[in-house]
Amino acid sequence: MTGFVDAFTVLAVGSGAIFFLAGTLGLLRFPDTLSRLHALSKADNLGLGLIVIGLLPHATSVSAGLKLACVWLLAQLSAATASQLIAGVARNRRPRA
Amino acid sequence: MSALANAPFYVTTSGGYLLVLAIILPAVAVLAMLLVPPRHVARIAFAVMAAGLAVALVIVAELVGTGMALAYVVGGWQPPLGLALRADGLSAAMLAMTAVVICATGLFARFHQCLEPETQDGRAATTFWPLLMAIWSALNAIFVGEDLFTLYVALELLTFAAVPLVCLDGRAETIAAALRYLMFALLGSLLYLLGAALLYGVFGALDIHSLSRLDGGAPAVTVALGLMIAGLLAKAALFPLHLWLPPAHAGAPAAASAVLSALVIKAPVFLILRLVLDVAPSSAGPLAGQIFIGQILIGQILAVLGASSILFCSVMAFRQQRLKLMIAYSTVAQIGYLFIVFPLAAGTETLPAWGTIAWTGGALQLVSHALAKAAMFMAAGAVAEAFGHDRISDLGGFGRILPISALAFGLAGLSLMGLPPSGGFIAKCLLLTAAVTGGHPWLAATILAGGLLAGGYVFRIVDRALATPAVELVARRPIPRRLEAVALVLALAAVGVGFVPLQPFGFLQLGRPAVSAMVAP
Amino acid sequence: MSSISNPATLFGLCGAALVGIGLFTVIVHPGLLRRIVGFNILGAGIFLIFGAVARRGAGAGFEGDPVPQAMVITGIVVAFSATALAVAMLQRLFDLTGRATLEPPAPEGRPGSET
Amino acid sequence: MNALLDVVLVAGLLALALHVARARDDQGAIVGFIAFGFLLGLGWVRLASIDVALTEAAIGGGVTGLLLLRVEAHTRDSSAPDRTARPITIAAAAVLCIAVTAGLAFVILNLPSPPPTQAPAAAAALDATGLENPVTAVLLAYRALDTLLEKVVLILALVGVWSLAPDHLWGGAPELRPAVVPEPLSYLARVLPPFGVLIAVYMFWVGADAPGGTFQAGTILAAMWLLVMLAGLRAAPDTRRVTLRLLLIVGPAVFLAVGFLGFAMAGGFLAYPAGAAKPIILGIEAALTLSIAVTLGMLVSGPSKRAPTS
Amino acid sequence: MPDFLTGAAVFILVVTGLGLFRVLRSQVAVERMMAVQLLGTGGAAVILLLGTATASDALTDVALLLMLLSAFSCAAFTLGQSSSATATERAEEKP
Repeated sequence: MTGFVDAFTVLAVGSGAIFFLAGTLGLLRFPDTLSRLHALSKADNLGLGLIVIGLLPHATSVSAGLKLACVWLLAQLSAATASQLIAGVARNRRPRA
Repeated sequence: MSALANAPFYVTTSGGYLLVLAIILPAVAVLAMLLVPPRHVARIAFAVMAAGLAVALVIVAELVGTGMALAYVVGGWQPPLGLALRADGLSAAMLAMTAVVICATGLFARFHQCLEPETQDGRAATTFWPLLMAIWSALNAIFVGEDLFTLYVALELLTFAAVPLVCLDGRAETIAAALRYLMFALLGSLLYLLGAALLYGVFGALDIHSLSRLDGGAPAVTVALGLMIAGLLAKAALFPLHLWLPPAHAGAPAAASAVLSALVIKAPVFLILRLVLDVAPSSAGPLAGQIFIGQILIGQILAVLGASSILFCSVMAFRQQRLKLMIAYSTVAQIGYLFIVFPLAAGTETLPAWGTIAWTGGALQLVSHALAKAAMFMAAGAVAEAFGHDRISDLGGFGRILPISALAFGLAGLSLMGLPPSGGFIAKCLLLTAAVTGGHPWLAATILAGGLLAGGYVFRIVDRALATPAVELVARRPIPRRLEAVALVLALAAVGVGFVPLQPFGFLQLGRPAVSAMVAP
Repeated sequence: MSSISNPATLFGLCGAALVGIGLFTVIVHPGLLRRIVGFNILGAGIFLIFGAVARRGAGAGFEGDPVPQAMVITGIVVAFSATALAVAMLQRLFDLTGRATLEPPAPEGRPGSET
Repeated sequence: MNALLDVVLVAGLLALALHVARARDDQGAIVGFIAFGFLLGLGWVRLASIDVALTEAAIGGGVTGLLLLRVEAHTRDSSAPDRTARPITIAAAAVLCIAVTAGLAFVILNLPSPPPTQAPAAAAALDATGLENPVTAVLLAYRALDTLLEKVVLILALVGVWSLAPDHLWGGAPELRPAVVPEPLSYLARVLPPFGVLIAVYMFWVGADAPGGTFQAGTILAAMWLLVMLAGLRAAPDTRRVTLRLLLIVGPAVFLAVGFLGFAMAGGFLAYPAGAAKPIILGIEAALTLSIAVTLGMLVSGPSKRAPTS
Repeated sequence: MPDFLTGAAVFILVVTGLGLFRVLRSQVAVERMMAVQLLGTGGAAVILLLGTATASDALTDVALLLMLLSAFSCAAFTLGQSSSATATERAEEKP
């Protein structure tokens, strides 16, 4: 049983880490602000989500698991609004720059 | 460690709660002032000033009565885990002096505010009071605090109260001066905190008693003390870190200048004194007989800086065109005297620092300068209020219109010059004697030269006051006598300090190990 | 001589370096805002040194000495108050004069400086 | 593996600090500083000071960032050109700073071993307080006087900030709302605060026994209040309003009142009666949390920008 | 297991750090604010991993706080942007 859970965690956390790498690569390679923003917020959030899922079986209590889920929920919320805010500013700025 | 595990050093004494009141009463006033309408703020201030003055006097009486230091262990938690407050003779003298100057400043500020009834409930007038009370609370905490971190918080409280006072009038120049002051003060407190961090790392305690008994780790202690003293010097405006002081003290409203120059600047000096005497490993430590080389070095450096302050800033004061700037430069010069005390009061095996005449001289200089400088700034405030400016060249004959202020200025000047009868005379006389007998001729020469220069800049003003100008000087508005009287009372008090006997003063040694006990191996 | 690989020592040294960087910014940088940020870096370095001391003092079932940890929390509060006051003063200075430095305005028309 | 993590963290911290010191424009420096605050939070986790990590993340990464970004936006077009220091000054400053760092490093490498610590004393006294978080015990029992003075410092800083208002606006309200509020911001200001309040209450509640406590909770509440004011959902209150003033001082006032009650009930100032220490401390903390939230919020908002309504 | 989790944390920290420096060196002001978003998410991931690796529950609270405040800082930043943009627009309209 533990072996199965551990394998699951390794898989989920590992692929989460890959998504973080992908987000950074996108940030380094993509040409313009908006696509960089897109790469970053999508990939990093997926990465965080996978890590949370991978860590859930290790939660010591229900409340600890709930808090983990809350972290991810907050990340969703913050990423969505933050990227919209940034995108909004970027659009306003573009004609000037 | 076994010595520490025995009977605790800090035991709450009978009047110990008074120390708590001295810190907390003004803090209560700050909170209350936020709640009441502006017109009642000054009333709270006066109620607390009366109570605080009484507390300070009772502390002094208690100390004289019992002949022992007052102590209070807060919440019953023994240091070094908990916090203690302690007042020895020097602390009690500081508490009393602070209470007197604060109360006088409060009266002066109130009389001054009454001149302009329309702004009496306005921003500057109302904000002044909580800031004054916070300064009082912070100063009392610095004088009786025994834990270096409590002292840090108190230093910051002092900064945050003093800086807004500087720019209370809201002009761009004063805000720039206040910002520069804030930068120096913050740098000073952070360096102090850094030193405290190192001391905690070495000793695992921050109360002064534990630190004074522990020895070892001397290089670390030197680094820590060096940082702390450097930080405090920036706050004390010793040459060459004095650049922020003249614009800040000269730009502040008169009552604020009096408090800043007389009291606020003394807090870091007092802390340096405690660090050098009590924390730096010295002859009083377990290694009796071996005087710590660092203490002598620190003393020499401080004395050189102090002497430079005296000479350079006295000359600068003489060259100023504006009265308040002149007084502010004079503050830096007079602070210099407090730093030449360090090599002079370096104790020996048989005579601890607090038994020397230089120690008494330094303490008297602290007190008499506070009284005299507050009086001078108030007199200058009255002059500026009467004529609408403080350009020295255009003040010819102001003594005819404001005789009381001119008299207060002259009497306060006696103390700065070191002429009898005045507290400054006794102080400088003791320092001079200590310098001559202790084999420091260059310090003796500095003291004499500083006195002459002070005579120069004080007589320049007195001469203006008595001059007969070509164009009759006309007061912009009449100045009530009571406003001038406050300055005169303080100046007279500075003169009165001059009547203490010319010898090591017993009160200042209260709460310190007895002189004779130190002879034992 | 304690080992550098010990996290307490490593972060302590990091704190020492931060103090240096913060101090340099505070002394050298002409802009007031940057100086205020420099003060915060300097403060962070000092707090890290406290943290290293606290970590070393682990014992009695605690992972660190709680006394310096509490001091850091108090210190952070005080540092924040200082930042807020400095920022408000800077903003007021800018509103009144249009500059954000303590340098006097450009030395134009100062008598005698032309020659 | 842990050592590698520490090295990466320290390298990141130093690089960010250098970026802050050398960035060309202030905005870049401030963003670097906010990132620095987040990373420092991680550092505190590695130093096993979770209480400090929470405080640092909340203050360094959050509220200080807003404070600095607002003033940067306000003063961006400052007219005076930045005069750089003379090379000799720079060289002298560099030598001084390197000397300080070297001195500190020397002391840190030579700290005594075994290290002196108050941890055993703090643990031994913990029973008397009924608390389980030793940091909370230090802040509110062993060294409560420091904490009390620190609260006065906060309030005094606010008095100082308020005193910077122009005379005719004194007593009025500060202004945080920008001319145009972007739509996502007002969405965020509606959705985030419930989360924030929940987390703050939780943080306060666990603070007695686990990392967290009054200051962290108060900071989160302040951040949420600021967000609401930024989005213009609620206007900032007049600084002379009595309710605001009451909230400001309720925490320190309760603290002081308990301190004085100690004279009568427990034999000394700020002493807690045996057995009842924990509920009393929780009461003080609740009041302090409110006061801290209001004080921090008003500190960030700055001096009043509108004339008082009367 | 703890070693794997810590290793993953180091990896994410390094990757996030790389992105951070790219963003901070950017000439475009807006891109810099991604730094906060980046470090908020990355930092939360690192802390969660460390918390599970060392079995300390309290670390989840730090991650929660970090996420909450990264959203907050981001809002603050964009606000500074838009307010100054509108301020200059207004200044241009005036004459």
